[in-house]
Amino acid sequence: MTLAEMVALVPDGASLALGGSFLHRGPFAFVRELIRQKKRGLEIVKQSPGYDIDILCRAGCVAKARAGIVAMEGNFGLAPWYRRAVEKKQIVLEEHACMTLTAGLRASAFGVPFQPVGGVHGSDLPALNKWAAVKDPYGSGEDVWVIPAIRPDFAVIHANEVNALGDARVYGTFNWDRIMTRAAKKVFIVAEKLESIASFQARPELTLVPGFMVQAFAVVPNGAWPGSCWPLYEVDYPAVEAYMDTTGSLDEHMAKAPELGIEALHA
Amino acid sequence: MTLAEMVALVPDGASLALGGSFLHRGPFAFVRELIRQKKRGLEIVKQSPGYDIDILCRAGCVAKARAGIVAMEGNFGLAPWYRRAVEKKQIVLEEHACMTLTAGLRASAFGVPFQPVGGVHGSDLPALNKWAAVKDPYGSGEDVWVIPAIRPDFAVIHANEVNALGDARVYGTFNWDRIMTRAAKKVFIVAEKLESIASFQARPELTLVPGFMVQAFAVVPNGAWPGSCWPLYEVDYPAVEAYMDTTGSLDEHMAKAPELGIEALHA
Amino acid sequence: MPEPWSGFSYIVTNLARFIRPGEVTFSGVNSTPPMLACLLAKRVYDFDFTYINVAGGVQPTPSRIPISSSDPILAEGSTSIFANEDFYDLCTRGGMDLCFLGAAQVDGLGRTNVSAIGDWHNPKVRLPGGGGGAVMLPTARRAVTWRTEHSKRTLVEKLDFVTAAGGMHGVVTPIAVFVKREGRLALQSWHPEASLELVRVRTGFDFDAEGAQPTGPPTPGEREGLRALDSAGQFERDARVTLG
Amino acid sequence: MPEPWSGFSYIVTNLARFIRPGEVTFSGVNSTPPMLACLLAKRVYDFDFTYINVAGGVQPTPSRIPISSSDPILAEGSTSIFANEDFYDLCTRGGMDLCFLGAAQVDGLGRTNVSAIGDWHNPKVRLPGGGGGAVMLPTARRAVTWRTEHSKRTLVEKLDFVTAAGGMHGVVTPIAVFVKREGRLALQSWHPEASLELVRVRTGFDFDAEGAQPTGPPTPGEREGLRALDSAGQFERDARVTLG
Repeated sequence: MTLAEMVALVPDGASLALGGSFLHRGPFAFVRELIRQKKRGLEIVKQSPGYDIDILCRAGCVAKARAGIVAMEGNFGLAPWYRRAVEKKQIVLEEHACMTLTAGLRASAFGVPFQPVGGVHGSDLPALNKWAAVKDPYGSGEDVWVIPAIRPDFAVIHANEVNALGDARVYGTFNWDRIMTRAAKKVFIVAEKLESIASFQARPELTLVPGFMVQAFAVVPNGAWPGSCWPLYEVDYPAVEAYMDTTGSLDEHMAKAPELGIEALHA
Repeated sequence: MTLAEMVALVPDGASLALGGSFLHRGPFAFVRELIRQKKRGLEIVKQSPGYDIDILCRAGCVAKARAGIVAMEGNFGLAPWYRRAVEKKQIVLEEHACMTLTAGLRASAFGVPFQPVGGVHGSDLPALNKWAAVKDPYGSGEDVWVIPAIRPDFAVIHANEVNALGDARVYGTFNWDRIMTRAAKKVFIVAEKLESIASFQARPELTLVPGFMVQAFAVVPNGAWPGSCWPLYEVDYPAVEAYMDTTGSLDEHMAKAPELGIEALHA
Repeated sequence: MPEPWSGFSYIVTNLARFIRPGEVTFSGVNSTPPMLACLLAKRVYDFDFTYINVAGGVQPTPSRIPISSSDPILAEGSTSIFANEDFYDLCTRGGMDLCFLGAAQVDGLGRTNVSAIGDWHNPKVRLPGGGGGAVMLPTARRAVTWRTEHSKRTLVEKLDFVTAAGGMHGVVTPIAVFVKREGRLALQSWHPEASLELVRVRTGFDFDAEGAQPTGPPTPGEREGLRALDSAGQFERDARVTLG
Repeated sequence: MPEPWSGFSYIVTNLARFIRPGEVTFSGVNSTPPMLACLLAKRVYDFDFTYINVAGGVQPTPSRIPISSSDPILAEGSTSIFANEDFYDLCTRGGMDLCFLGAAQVDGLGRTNVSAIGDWHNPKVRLPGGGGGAVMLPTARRAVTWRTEHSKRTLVEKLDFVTAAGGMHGVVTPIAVFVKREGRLALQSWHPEASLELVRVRTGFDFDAEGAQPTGPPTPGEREGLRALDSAGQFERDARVTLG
């Protein structure tokens, strides 16, 4: 499947859990294709989005963000277009701690309506989000915050390798990707490389997402640009800096995307 | 550390979560050393124990079992000494479904006092165990069974490979071992083989238990005998059959244990 | 005269017939008949389905058939290890289409007892326990069980203990196949060498038999497939099934 | 006259001094000063501790120091990948000894605001959000934060929003080190080129200064260690810290 065909399966208003963290191993080629296809009203679910949510806000694709911490990171500070979208109330923010968002995903993955989470006591977040506390029914006297299930329509993961069955592997940290793939209704994989089935059979313990859970995959080398994909490439800092330059245009940035070459090959 | 030194760290009355499942990759050399050291009053926590709990009951080491399904498996049927111990009330059984036991372990691993679990409705197990149901505070109307935290004193895992830092790897399924190592207060590793640190650095994604969580490890080749350790060896069915023969003695069986040769090397 | 159909073959074949195209189907511990049923369906039927098992296998291609249905060889050839927490979570969140679960007693509602014969606190026989049952039976889309003995001891009016509720979609014995209809087990078919009367006499609960008929005989593919899986006849011997 | 001690070096060095032998110590996203502090302590101090980080690294030996404190290079040399769910669960179950967490505003109780300046619903500035804070600050055994600006805007009497409570064990600024004493932040020491008066004037909350004194100067090892980690001075420039 091409990236464009995969993105075409996403309706306006869909809820998307995006893998990776900040500038690292995010499904950024997928995100840019959402922009090219002019998706609207998206809900973005991610513990630590940055470039992805910023560029989607810049292009006007987002209705809601459910996130724990949002920044460009590296030495770039805040995510400017995201920040403006929140301040101007162009998008709704559901502010989480990273682990409360994960608790919501765990509830979906575990098939239960809510998930207890440690900590949170004393924070203003529960009042903001109308979270409930449950008294431990086993008599410890402890009140525990419980988070309602969060079930994204799609989890989109940028993986190092995929095979023809859709099995996906990630090298280095998989961030929050595992729980996203278990919580979402459907799973999309964008991978750097198509690997043989035999190589997965040789070391099945490395497979993060089994193919039977994967609805579609696309192979997009350098698809995490301008972020990193360990161990293949690092963050392209000049490209991020150019993206951040408010005198530049989004089109200029989009025109440099590596997936353009790939998609041309398919055409 | 030798196996004997590791087992010497276990006090009478300790709660032990044992890895593997039925006749596969159980920490059986460790279990036999518990018998040699005449431990008493142990609590065994395992979703699917078999040979391990049976031989511990046969030797009189067990006070309590918290388990989901207990059998020798293979073609051997029930675990006879365990069955007798329950029927004669020599041990206390806390009967679980495998996933309710896991929910209790998850509660400990997640640092919360209880964990919701899917299903269980209509079963007599909640009444038996005095489990509580919690109404979904988010208005679905659903009642959910919640399991109190289960925090074993030790998780004991039979691994394929360990390194000098205590990092452990398992090939094939890791069964319930991961959650056990996160739920227990201390972690012991018994491994088939000492591997180099460099080999773990080359593929850190394969590490199931990071060494900083491991209190002690011992290298015991064939330590899962008479069970299997994939891909190194299979179940020794004649040995299990001889163990099951009520005309044979426990000493005869214990005398065949492969760890005896290893410990002799250390002596 | 048709070739006789052993109770063992009847069980495995009819378990396999519950498997549907494209579905996620699971076999667990202590479950040689469903393990063989899944492997049989893979060999014989002209459709694909996702076979996962308790050894972490996903579409495995085991080089031999293990005695233990949880043997790690059942993950051989798999491209991933889908371990215990993963397949249970898949089930509780609604992603398990067909789950094979063991039982000692089954009642007319398709509930099971795998805990104890007699009072739980003073058991005549302490049984293995339900394993996945209490969680999987209510949450799998369909669950199917089997008994190697068809009697009023195994198919009972009243369970000694309810290990798992939620209701089996199907039950296979050496002489009959039941399916759930309006919340109760109903007879779907009986072994062609048995009879409706025999099933009634041997079953502890009342059941509807409307539309029931003799079970379709094994196809040549089913017969040959099972023979290939159990070439030495060990599974048949171990199962100790008799038509009674 | 002693060599001047830059605010940036003061922050990193004093963060490092919170690290204790044998403990599990964590640095996260958006956290270059603690990342440098952990790497500095590893280089310079004569004790071992377990450094884990948000890139899944456990005792890593990165071949270079990344600009991003969540860069996967921070897992280089690691013998395991201890990913996000794992380190959060470790924290909530009580296994995280020292956790470095970011903050925009800190109050006298050591609570933090990383959410918004002004009303949350009508923010003057929408901030990044707390990341791990609300869960880690109350559950880590000790948590420590830093601010590159020491002012009444950052060390406040009243937070605009309580992102995380539970109370920082320590706070490091370019001119001061606070530690928690009886539930409130107390001044432990001030930058030797600053003064107690300056710290008072610039701090929005009241604090106890009993026993406070000038911070001990950087050791030659600390100076050289940090110079080696930031040989091009990029981290110092990026941090834009001034003694003010």
